[in-house]
Amino acid sequence: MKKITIRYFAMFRENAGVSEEVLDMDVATALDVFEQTRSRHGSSEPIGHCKVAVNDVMADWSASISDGDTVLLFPPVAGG
Amino acid sequence: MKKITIRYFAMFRENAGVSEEVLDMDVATALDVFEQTRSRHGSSEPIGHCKVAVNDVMADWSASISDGDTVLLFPPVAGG
Amino acid sequence: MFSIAETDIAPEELRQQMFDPGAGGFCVFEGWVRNVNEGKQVKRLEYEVYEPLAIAEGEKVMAEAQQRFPHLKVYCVHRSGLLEIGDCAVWVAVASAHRDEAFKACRYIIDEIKVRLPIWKKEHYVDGDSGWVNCERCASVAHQHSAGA
Amino acid sequence: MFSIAETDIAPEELRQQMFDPGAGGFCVFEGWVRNVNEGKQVKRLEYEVYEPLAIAEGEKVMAEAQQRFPHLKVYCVHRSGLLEIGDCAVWVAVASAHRDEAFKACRYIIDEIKVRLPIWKKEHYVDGDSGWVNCERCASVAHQHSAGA
Repeated sequence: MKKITIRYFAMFRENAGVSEEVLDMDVATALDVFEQTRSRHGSSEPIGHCKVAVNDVMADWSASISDGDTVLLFPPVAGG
Repeated sequence: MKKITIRYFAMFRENAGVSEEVLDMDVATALDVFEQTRSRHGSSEPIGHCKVAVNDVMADWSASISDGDTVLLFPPVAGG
Repeated sequence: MFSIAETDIAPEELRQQMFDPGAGGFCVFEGWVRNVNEGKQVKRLEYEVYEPLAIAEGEKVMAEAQQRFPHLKVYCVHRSGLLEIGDCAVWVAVASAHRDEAFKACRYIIDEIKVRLPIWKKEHYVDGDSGWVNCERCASVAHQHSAGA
Repeated sequence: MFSIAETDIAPEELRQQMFDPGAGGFCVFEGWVRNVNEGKQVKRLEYEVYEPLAIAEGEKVMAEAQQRFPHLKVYCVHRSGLLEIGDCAVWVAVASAHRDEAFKACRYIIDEIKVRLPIWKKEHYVDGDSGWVNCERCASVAHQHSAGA
């Protein structure tokens, strides 16, 4: 098990009801974190529309997750 | 013979030494006016880079010229 | 080069900082809050920005623009917080020797900023409803990107 | 819509007149006098404009832009007379619902204005020389136009 800090943004934060939580998780990749918290971020958005960052760096969904990492889950962006 | 008012602009005016002249000319088209005043507007610019207007309306070089018309001879433009 | 503003963007002040004696072309794009989106009457909107990554990714986009369409000066500022109709949400400006690079770099920056930065837009409608904007065009571009080589 | 200015162009005042509550994209192009052209050091420049036809042709260009890339508001002003380095020679602005039309209409207008309007540019160089600018790119575009169907 790894201790993971998860941060939710915008729609994900509103749906989760929290902006951040720390969980002990059995995860290998960023994708695992997304999948395992799907009920909390309560979104039906295709993953291709979402983004992820690990420790404040934009990452691929296949990025490895280590104990102590912070994973940022981004719903579809809409700048401009 | 037709009485034609010719107006020169920019480089053509400087080369001609006058901005306007009235001539009695044997011309059918705007092109004829351009060719017959070539020595006055003293330019080697290809005609494709120049423009012409007749009575304040942009025209083709093939435009018919009538007695009393005003022909404006425009050297290559460079707006902007 | 890239910044996030919590209060009104002041285009004229920004413009004056873009002057360069070698610049012949200056292109600006401004995104304004409009009163309607997808048929719904918009009252105001709210941008949520995750600043550390928005700034890092914004700077990256601008460096890419400089590489693709070399220019002399560039600046981009994006709003966060609450905006009213007509407010400027984003200001992108490029000064370059010639106009072609200015237009292309400006367009590149706004296109990328819309789809890559962690910025979210919540619309508040005249009917009292509200909703996060799911930019369809952005999603489709993002998809093309991720599907690309 | 299209005008000729004999004195300084004031972009901020003009910008404020472009506001439209339905506009989401606003694109501006400014042509600035730069200090060098084709390797020669420029001191200042001078625009000669034949106003009656420049205005008529300018309005025509803008009507064409509206037909090709429908937008909400458009404005263009071009300087005549003597300009110094950094002065704004031409200001084109387009406000539209979305950014694509704003960029494309703005680009269309400046491209056409440069090659179609009876406006001539005389450069005064640092070395005391001066010369009428024979815009090669413009001439080649004009040629393509006249050679086209």
